[in-house]
Amino acid sequence: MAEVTMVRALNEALRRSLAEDPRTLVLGEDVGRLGGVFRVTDGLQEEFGPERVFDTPLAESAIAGVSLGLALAGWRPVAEMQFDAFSYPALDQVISHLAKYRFRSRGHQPVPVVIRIPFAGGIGAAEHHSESPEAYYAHTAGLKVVVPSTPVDAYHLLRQSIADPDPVIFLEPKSRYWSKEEGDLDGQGLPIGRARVLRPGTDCTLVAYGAMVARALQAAEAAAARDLDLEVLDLRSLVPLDLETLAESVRRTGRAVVVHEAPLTAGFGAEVVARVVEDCFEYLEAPVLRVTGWDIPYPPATLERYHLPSVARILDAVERVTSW
Amino acid sequence: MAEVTMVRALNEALRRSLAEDPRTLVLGEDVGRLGGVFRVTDGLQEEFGPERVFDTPLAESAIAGVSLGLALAGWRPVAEMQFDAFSYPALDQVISHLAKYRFRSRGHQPVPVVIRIPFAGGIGAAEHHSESPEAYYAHTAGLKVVVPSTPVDAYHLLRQSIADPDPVIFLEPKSRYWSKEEGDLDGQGLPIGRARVLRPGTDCTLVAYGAMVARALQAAEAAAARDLDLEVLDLRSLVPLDLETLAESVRRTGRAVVVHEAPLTAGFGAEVVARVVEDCFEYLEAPVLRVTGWDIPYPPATLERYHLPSVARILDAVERVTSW
Amino acid sequence: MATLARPERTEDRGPFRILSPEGQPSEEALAELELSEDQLRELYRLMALTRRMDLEATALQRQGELAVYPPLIGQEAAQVGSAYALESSDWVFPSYRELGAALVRGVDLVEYLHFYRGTWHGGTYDANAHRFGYVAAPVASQVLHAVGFALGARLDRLPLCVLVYFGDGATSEGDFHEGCNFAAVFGAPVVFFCQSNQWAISVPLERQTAVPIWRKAEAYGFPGVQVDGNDVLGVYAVTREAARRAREDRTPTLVEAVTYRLGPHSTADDATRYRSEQEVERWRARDPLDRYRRWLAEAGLADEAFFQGVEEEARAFAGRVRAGVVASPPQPVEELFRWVYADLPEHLRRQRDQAVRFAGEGDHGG
Amino acid sequence: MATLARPERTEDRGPFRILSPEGQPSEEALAELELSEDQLRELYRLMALTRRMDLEATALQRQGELAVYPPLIGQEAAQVGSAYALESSDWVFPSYRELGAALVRGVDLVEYLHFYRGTWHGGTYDANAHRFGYVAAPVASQVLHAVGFALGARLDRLPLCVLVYFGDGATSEGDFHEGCNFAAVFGAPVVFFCQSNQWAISVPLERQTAVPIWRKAEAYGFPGVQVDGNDVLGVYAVTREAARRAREDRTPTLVEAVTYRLGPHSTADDATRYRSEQEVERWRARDPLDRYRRWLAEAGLADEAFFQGVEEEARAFAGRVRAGVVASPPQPVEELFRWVYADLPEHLRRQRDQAVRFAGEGDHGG
Ligand SMILES: Cc1ncc(C[n+]2csc(CCOP(=O)(O)OP(=O)(O)O)c2C)c(N)n1
Ligand SMILES: Cc1ncc(C[n+]2csc(CCOP(=O)(O)OP(=O)(O)O)c2C)c(N)n1
Ligand SMILES: [Mg+2]
Ligand SMILES: [Mg+2]
Repeated sequence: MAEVTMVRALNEALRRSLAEDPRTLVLGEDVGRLGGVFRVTDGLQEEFGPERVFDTPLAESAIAGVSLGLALAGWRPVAEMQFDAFSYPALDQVISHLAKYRFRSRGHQPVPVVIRIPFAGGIGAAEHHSESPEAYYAHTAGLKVVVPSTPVDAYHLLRQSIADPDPVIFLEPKSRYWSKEEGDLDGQGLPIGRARVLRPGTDCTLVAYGAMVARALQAAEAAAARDLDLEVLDLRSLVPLDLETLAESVRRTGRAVVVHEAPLTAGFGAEVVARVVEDCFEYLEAPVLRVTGWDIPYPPATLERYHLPSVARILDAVERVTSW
Repeated sequence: MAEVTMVRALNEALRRSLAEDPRTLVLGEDVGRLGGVFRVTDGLQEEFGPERVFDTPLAESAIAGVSLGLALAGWRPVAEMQFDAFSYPALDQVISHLAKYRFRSRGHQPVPVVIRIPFAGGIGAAEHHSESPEAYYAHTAGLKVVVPSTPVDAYHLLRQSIADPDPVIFLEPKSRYWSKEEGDLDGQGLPIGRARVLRPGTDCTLVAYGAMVARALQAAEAAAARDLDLEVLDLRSLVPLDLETLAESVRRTGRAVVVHEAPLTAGFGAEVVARVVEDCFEYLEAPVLRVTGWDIPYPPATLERYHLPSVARILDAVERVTSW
Repeated sequence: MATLARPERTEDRGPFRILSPEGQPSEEALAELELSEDQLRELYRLMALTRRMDLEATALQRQGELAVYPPLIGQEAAQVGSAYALESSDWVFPSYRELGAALVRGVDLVEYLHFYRGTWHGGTYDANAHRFGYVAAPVASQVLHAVGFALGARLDRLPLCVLVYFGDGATSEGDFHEGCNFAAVFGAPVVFFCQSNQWAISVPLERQTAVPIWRKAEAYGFPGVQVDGNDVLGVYAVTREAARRAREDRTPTLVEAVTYRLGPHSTADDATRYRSEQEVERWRARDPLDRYRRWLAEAGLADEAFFQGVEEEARAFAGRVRAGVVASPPQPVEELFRWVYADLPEHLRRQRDQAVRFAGEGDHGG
Repeated sequence: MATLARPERTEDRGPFRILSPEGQPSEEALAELELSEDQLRELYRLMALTRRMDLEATALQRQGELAVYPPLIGQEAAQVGSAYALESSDWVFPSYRELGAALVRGVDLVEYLHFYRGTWHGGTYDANAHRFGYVAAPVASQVLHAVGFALGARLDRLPLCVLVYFGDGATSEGDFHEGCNFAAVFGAPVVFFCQSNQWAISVPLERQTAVPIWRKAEAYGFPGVQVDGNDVLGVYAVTREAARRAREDRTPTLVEAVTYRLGPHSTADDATRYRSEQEVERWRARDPLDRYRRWLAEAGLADEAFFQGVEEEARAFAGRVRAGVVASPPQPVEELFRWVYADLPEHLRRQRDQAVRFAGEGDHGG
């Protein structure tokens, strides 16, 4: 079992889906010849031809709306939005149509479209290239929203998203693109809708997704040195959310801290807190806290490290809940 | 003091702002001759002329982006999006520019734009005419987000929004447009950022905004018959959120139920729960519950009543927390 | 016919038409039509049924049987002429005003009107059955779906085209532009059919665009044609040629059918606030049914008996649709949860059970 | 000059130019220019400073002093010629590749490059000082701001125009269309200036549009002009006329400056993956500085001493900018909270205090 980066794992997932299902298409800006600005679609146009893997004009609303139309015609489009903020011009098509089409048509016209979005920060990018829009999508009923945190899981989640009968927003944590993992790209992997405990612990549950999972694991390591035994839960799937695994974990630890890069206010962390409070209230030893990006526009590159949740900020929150 | 409907109060707020500040502009689809599909801009073009109050082409991204440009040129545009779902084509301009312009320009180019959006359901409308997008806006740092619940407060909030130096998303609860209130349209009114207790109570705090405030008051009435004394808090301003008033109330009552029309998952109610848990944990006698629209696309007119929070559903939640 | 071969030359002659407003035919163009006498009569019948059904729908709304309805009166020729020019294998993506096109495609109008009754978004019909999509409220948004579908059909080497209806106001939206450009670059078989009815609610055409809509095709490099939208034969001829060009040459066409919305924008609108009765009168004088009926009669293709027969059929038809609409109960609450995802996720199952419980307890307070 | 009077006739003659690729001037057009010899030399000086500074910026990125940088090499004539044609009272809304236009407008390039250094979005300059807006990353989004600003200026009866820069790929976006249509309907004084550099990252012009970009003006009813973007005099003349038309006639113009991006899309891009060295070579042969320099020399307007002087000035200038960039520290963390709203709301104050505390404790783990 060789090590793969997340970029390679995603590339392999696309390749196998294209190979196994002749209805699968890959489209987006620069996904063809260039192989995507992050090389996730590297070599796919060469291998599957310009009808299965093609560049679109520079128009995100069209990428989403045309993908929906392609799905109506029986295709399975996997569309790439080049960067997080550039998925915003497509929000109308995603919210008003992609999320609602199966409902509107009473199942006559399902739209199994996957929209891949390299998201979040930590790579020193320019403005509009480090956004964390997951809450916008998670609040939109009719969409599924998944966020891998490691290469192997990214592979399985993407395969499942492409096979999924519903539209899936697939958020790829840029800062983890070049992270490596040893693992098995065959077999099933955990299904959409299931969270996973990456580190069992007894004192407090750290809930995270995407790039913040690695940060949470670092924090757990550091905490161990202080005799704090933290459990780390990787949500993987924001919608549907694995309420059982979340509740089971927090009932055991009695404490939880949620971590994400997106701004605090009305971020997905609030949903996690609300669910934990509803399902685990009598087990809670302390308030459920959130460690997130601040309520500010994403900072310029030289300042982003003050914005992103750090091990120190996570530990600070953990200390507040464990010493409650 | 005569009674005014919310439509009249909003119309009066626009009229006075146009009269007092020659830099104020009103633009949007059908806001001129027609006076808006809800008549909120009725008579304004006649009174202030087609340069101050004008119809735009049918293009929401342009309405937002052009309003931003007008603000850069020193004007104070008050733009109308005709219905909630039709604010979605403008989301890119709002999220990527309107919310970030002051930040980007380090204060050199503030963009005091007000975007008025008739929102939410309860009027038996067709698809795309009953959306509750407040969470999308509240999660977007740099915006202020306000939601009036009564005519007089709508007047004051709109006046303050137009006077505000920051971009304001002004959400108008359609189903309350024709509600009446006696009150004083002069004087200041409560500022943006302050919530108000509409009914004091001791047993549980009902937190609501927009049309759900009236629903919460109905529920409080019904609860009174069962010897339950509910406090009703009208948030008014989602961003900034009045954390003090919220915490003060819940610390007194020890219980809270949040009510909104928008779907549950990652709705603004989750933020309220998270704030209450963080600020009032040791005072909480029971979990903070949410009574909201379901996680489904907004229903067709004949079924919306099963979707919108009802007095029965609110009381059910109240009973669960009070009998905890 | 010059127009159809070189539509870009439309400008020189004003809108293409086969029947003049007075009902005078261009014999040359007529000859090219290749429509049988039955078909020529059928076009009238379809317009008459549409007219009658449209009035019935407005009446149903006034009586509270529909939540809202956008009348198409005045646009019968534009809708019937264009829809009739398509093959059944072609696809149609409507906006929200195309009851006439739905009728021509064979959609059950009771099931169509369920959108306006608030029974279900998209009505209750299966779009695939007659290749007629669902009502799209967000203006111009459906243009992209049509382009995507056409691109998909092209990838499948299917010999079909996709016709998408939209209004004059829709051409101001970014989605209209992105769709036209996308179709042009990919050679997607699309007919962009604009019913230029002179108004976008209260905004007149000249506040929407500084040029005639057909000329916008120039920006994409495919033909643009302006046709008299109140001449059913002209609309038929232009659309048939555009559809052929789409299927055979993979060349999209932008058709501007110049017509007029004789009614309010919708039953919720009061058009007297923004336009004059004289203007409406001028257009009433160009009624598409009158024009065509006059020609059919003068050409000896139809007699009083035929027109009376159509009248009776239309009345009976409208009655049947009305009865069907009025008799339809709302959907059970469970349906709201059934179609969100292919499978019901746990969190939605919980919500459905609550919703059903409250509905069962007779809670209609929402 | 025919082109400028009737730009829509551009088609007949191919792109308008004053200097042929070989540097041969059109005397008639030259006569119309009304540029002094000093101004003619100034145009070269500005292009040379731009070229040198652009290379310096790329070097700064390679050395880790900038986070990223999008080279403009090859587009100097398009940027300098257009920016130089404006009045200082006019406004410019750039995209992200307009270092040359910023230089012409007098923006401090250290403050400009702070965008690319990641010091602050929008750099650290005041857009109002030189009427030069901030970098806009979302392609075509700035078009709407330019239109809004122009509409605002028109409402104020100000005799200015707004020039907005964007690329060929940007014309596929809905915002480009909505902006052009809006400006046409309102008669907003805008010059839509497209640097058609043949590529949108890896997507070539022909996959972006099926027609030359200047022809898209037809969809809006205002003039479209195609100009040789590597001929600084041609660009100057076309832009000056478009700006006059905007200010005096309130008629927008779409200018397509045909040029070429000789470098990668950005320092993060590898252009060899999608285009051939031969293609790049062909365009290198049309270098805008070489062409103009040859003509200046042959016309006896500048000698070796002049060119050497400019070279030295450019080197010194680039050195000063480099020194300024390298010497700049990051902003203090408080700044992140200072500019979100006019006044710091309570919830943000809490967050700022936390952020400052952690930064103070030397936490740079984020
Ligand atoms: C994106 C969007 N914005 C606004 C509306 C509200 N609205 C509904 S119809 C309409 C006018 C449409 O005019 P036109 O495109 O000419 O079509 P017509 O109604 O005349 O058939 C407007 C503004 C909408 N449905 N969608
Ligand atoms: C809305 C949006 N989508 C995608 C991107 C990513 N992106 C940055 S530049 C670019 C290509 C732009 O090409 P063009 O408009 O021709 O300008 P050029 O870079 O050639 O100057 C793309 C796709 C973006 N910045 N904004
Ligand atoms: Mg219309
Ligand atoms: Mg380009």
